Amino acid sequence: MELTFTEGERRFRAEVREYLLSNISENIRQSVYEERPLPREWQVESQQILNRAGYAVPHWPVEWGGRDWSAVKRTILVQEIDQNSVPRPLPFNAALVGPVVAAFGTEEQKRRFLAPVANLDMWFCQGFSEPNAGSDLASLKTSAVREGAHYQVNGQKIWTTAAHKADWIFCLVRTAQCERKQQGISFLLIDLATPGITIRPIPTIDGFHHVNEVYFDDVRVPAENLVGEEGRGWDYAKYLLGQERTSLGNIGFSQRRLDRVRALAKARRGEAGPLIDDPDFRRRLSWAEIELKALEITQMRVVASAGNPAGGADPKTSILKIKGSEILQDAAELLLDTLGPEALTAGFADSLASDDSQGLDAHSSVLSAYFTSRKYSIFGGSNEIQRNILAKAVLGLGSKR
Amino acid sequence: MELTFTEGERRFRAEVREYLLSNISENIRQSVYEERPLPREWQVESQQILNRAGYAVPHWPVEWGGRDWSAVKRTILVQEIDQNSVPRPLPFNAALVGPVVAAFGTEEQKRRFLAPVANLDMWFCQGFSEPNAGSDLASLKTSAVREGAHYQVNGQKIWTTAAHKADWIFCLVRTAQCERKQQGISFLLIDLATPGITIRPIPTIDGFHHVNEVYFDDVRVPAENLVGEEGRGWDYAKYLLGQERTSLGNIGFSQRRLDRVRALAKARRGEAGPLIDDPDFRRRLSWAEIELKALEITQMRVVASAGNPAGGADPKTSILKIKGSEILQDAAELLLDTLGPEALTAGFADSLASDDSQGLDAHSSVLSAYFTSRKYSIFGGSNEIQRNILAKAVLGLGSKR
Amino acid sequence: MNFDLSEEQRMLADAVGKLFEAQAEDANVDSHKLWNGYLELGLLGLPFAEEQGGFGGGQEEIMLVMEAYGRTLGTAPYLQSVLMAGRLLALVDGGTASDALSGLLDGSQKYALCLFEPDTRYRWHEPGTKAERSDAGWTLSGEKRAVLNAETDTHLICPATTPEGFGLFLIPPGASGLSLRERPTPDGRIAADIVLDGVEIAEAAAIGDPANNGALVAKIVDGAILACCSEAIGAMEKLLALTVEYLGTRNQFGAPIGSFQVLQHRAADMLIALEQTRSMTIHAISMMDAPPTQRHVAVAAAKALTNRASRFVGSQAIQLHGGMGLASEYPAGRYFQRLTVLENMFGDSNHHLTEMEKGGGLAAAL
Amino acid sequence: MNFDLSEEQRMLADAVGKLFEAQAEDANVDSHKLWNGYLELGLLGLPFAEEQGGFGGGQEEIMLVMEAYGRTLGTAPYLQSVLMAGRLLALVDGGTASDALSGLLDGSQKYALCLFEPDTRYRWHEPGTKAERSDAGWTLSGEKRAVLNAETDTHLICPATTPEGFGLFLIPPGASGLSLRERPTPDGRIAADIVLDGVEIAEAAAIGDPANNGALVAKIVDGAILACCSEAIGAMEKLLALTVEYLGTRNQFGAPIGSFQVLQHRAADMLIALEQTRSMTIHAISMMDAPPTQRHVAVAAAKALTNRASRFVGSQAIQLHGGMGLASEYPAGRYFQRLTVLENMFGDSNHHLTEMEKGGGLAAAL
Repeated sequence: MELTFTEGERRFRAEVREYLLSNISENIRQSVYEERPLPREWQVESQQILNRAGYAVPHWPVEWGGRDWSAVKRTILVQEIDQNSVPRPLPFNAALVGPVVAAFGTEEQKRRFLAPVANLDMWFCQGFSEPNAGSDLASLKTSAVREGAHYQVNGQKIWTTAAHKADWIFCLVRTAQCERKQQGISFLLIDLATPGITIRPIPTIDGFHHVNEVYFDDVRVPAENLVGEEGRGWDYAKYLLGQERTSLGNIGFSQRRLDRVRALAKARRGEAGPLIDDPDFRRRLSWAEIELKALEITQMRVVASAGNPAGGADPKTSILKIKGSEILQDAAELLLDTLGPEALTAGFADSLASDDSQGLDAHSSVLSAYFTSRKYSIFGGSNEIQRNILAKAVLGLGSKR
Repeated sequence: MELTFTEGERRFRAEVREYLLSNISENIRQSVYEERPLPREWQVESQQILNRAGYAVPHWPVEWGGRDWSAVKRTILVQEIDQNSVPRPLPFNAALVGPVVAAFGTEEQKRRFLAPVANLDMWFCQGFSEPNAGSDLASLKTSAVREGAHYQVNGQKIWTTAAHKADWIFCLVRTAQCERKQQGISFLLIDLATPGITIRPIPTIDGFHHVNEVYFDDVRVPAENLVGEEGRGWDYAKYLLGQERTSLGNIGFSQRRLDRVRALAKARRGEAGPLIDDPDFRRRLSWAEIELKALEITQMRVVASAGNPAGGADPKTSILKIKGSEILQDAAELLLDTLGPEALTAGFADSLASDDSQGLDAHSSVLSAYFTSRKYSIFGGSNEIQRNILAKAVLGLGSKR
Repeated sequence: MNFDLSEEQRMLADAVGKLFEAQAEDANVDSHKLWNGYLELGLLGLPFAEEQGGFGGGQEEIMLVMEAYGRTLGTAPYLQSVLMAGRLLALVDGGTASDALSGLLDGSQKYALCLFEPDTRYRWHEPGTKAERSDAGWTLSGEKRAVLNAETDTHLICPATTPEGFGLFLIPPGASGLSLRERPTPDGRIAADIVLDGVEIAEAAAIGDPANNGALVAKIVDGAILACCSEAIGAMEKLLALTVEYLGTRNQFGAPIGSFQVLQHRAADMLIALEQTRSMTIHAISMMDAPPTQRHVAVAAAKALTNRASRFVGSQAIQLHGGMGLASEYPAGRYFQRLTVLENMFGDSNHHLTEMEKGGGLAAAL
Repeated sequence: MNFDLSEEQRMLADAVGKLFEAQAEDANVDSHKLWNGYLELGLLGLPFAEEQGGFGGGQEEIMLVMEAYGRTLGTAPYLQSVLMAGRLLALVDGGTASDALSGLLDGSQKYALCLFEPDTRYRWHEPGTKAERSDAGWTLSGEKRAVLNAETDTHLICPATTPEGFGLFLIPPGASGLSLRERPTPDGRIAADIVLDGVEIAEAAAIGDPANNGALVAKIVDGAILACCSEAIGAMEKLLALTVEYLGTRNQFGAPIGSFQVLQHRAADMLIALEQTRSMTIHAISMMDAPPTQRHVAVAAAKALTNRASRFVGSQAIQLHGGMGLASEYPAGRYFQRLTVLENMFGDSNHHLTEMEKGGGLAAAL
């Protein structure tokens, strides 16, 4: 057992922090700290700075820009990125499409996509969810019919984050009707500039515009954009689940949010004196601090055993998802509760305004953060699904519902 | 709407309180307040005092000792009994066997049983649960085979409260094997002095002896002890569910327990100063006070519409069961937490000791109350079953599990 | 005790429900048309005594109106203008107040009571805003925060500290030195932050008795808190119904998701929270004529429970709706937003529990 | 970071697990036989330095022992005698202490540290018990409460206030003026309330340095708290396993109750609580050599979380067992009783959160 960080791990953390604080500009970090929407160019600028130091895609194969760092180090890296209010490398690029192309793509695809994806010269979004396939993803219906050198794509994707900022979309599409719904699914890369694609914003209750519906109407996609084998898309999607687990607990993000809670609660008045000294508020904050510190160690316990070549997804990752989302939500409630009556006039965004920062003041985004935080227990496998996994895969309880 | 008690209801409450405080002896009330085990003779003495004033079985038909009081008045009565630390009329007599005999028994049975049951001259216990039929009561197996003028009873009952103090037991027994398990069940009264009955104590984690296993080995029961028709026992048991709902929320009991929490917390030290002023403790107490006051009104809302002849069980009674048990459990936690380190040496009973009060001091029973309070969310239809009822019967959600 | 509606109450509830539903479905409704509907149905006069031109409704009738308002996500300034400013005007004596009340009753004027100030959180009792005597009457200086429904044409009632005590001042729209910054609230209404930079008003604009105003405002606020509780109850009722409907129609893994026991129990817990909130609010309503401390303790307890229920019911409705709950176009999210605003109004749970504890707790107040 | 056991640790855990299970299943075990098993396996010397006659184990090894102790509901006075009294004796200098430690190491004597007093709740820092100099040495007067495992043959270490500060006094069994009232604890062990009515002891019975004793006891107590956390983790682990087994075998309504989703999720939540507790305890163990405030904050946080998890896991295990959970004859209830006692030891959640907040919270301590 080695229950503390090694000297090397501590040094690595200091190096990362030093690099981030010296290279990522203050206005970007302030915006992330205040949870305001990030202009596209700031996301790109930031990821390119990270990429220069090997921080954007360290978990990729070394020949495509990855670093041979331990999972513990990669966990430290993502925690430092989050905690220091640096925009995370775009997950659709770094955590999703990149690893799939690197693992299953052709050499040509790797050469074409991996470097620009790592450097965010090419912005991908994710086309998995469909209107009638939420947690039951495999029942997706968007079809891709092979016609010569092309696929003809028809259907609809939903909840597509940042489709309106993206250049490309990677999709799970149905290329065959099979007995099991998990079969006949393929993994396709589609240039969003292709005719027949319509992107419609879905305004969300946080007042911002993050997600979209994406419609495909006889969209012609070159067959060379198929990743891996036709019909094996479900396997590739599942492959991703067993991949990067270093950020599942959202440790650094929660730490940053609690830092902000503490800063606001010191500056603002409670029932008597500063809010930070209010016994009820302080107590809720203490529980959040405890659960977060515990989850930080749980995160480390998951990744420190991940190097193990037996591999496969550790079912304890469900704990990271569940607790990680609950802590983010608790922190969002604390954040909201710092505002008191002024929450009413902190202002609220109009998701259809074109301006990214939408003229909001520093506190406006507190309300948005509160509302949007509900999503963490819904997307990426709801907390109910995660508890099913724990009950069945870890505890071995019966499989009826 | 008449959201406050009427003048008549207020007067009734005052009369009841005055009678209880003047007639029930201080040592009995102190023992109930401290949640210590009650000697049999005190229970009998107390019920006879209640019965004299019509307080033991007011919901029974008037000709058998009932009073024609509104459900609101009866709710006030039971609340005052509980809050003033008076032993409740034995529920097996007053709320269970009495109403069934009164509704379905022969005239002979009514004459033989009702008066002594009301006056606790005859102590009944309840033989419903069996080892393999918990929440799924209808799968019971204890058999009663008709042989001439007798039934021959064989089988086992479990969790039989106070069987070791009782004179009689009323049982659900299987008199026929039918397609539906709810059919072929009969309601039988059995004298516990009959040969072939063995009572074995089940020590419980509160350290007291309340419950028992009751074994029937070729027990001969006169056929005249069958209540109602053979095979309709399940209907009679269900009839009871729709009956007296005035005490389901355990309002007066929780009030009494919170009174004791407040008294102990005023007298004992917290982190700094009296425990009652400790912000965390006070806050938990406040929530319990709020939930209890709300439940008191919920209880009144349920009974004030119960006079309605349409009748039948109000599914909102499940709310009374759920919240009533949760508040009792919260109050038990608060009670335990008043003791601090001394909880360890408050003493703990030996359930097999013959002495009822078992030499315990006033605080010993705090621990017992804490442990035993877990039962309120288990017995009489667990809180999980109650939530199923709310989801299905009230909200109309699908019937799969 | 009797919790059934009287015949008159049933008729009121029906009429109000129909009006509010029609207004909610009317794509062309504007604030004038909204308010006119309220006027025509007699809602503007509902809580006032007949001798003041009203219809003598009590807190029970207000409960019915506000539940319907919550169910339909009403946006008219009923709480601010009628239940707060209006009832305050009806309680204070004097010509200015009764003239103002007439303007409210005939639908020509709207009012708002400005309670909160920067950095005093929910404690409105000692206004930092100061009123000093001037040649013309009074000069007011200070800031007010988060005044719901305060727009440029709204008449304001501003508490301010005077040498005599707790002053109340009527400020007409557009007074010089007055500036309003209107902001969208998260539930799609308007609230304003207000700066009073040496606002000059006439002598007669001071209403009420500085020795007594604080107690009157306290009573008005307690009534307004209960109105918010009723609104939240209406909103939760509708949101629970939407959720149950969604659970019954949304299919996943080959079955309606409402057949999953965990989701069934979640809905059951939402129902329990709703019914407990309803009961506690009924209790507080029954205490509105009790002595101030007991009244306030009961009201604070009701708001604390309503807040907790609102957060639970709101967030769990979103959870059970999945992604749909997050889309502004689907109603669930709008109810969650409304419940969040209601939670915030007049104080969070911590504030109200603190108030309740200062008053000796619920047990002592009975 | 690395959370895998070393080869030596794995061997220790195996040996301890086998011993404790054998002892738990042995119907004829008495306290002498129990303690002898500990002695023979080397557990009495485990946490002491080799030069003191020990085996140099650290808090990690203690974690392994106490988890096994919790899994098997151990009853031997290991925490009191070895981890508290023994480690305190090892920390203070002087012949008396080292003689006492020898008696402990060879199994001939048992010890108990008497921390709590009437009406000071969990705050042991300023003993109300007084020690005054006498001709023969010292006279002690005061009361101690709830001393686990203190029996008539136990040697007591009593904190007492002296003119010089925080005194520590070794009191032999049967000292005149000493009375013990043994009481059964809810988990079937013994604890005593103690009266010191002018107990006369020799000069040499005063151990340690009054200026430093408080800090040493604080460190000992923090270590003991973590031992309790580890014991609770072991107990929760076993109780969860019993519950999952019960859910898989108990049938109701024609199916194992473990197929009901609500019960599945409850078990999942118990698992989450257990794993989070394990993580927090690991963190606190890693802070045992940090400066006292940081160490204490981490330990307090671990105990608060362990307490909350213990109450949740314990009560839900009973719920999922139904009636069986309430029967003393079935093991689930006994684990619930043990967890309840562990929750109480050294302070409830409120106490430990208060300690954590006084120390500036977890964020500050990092």
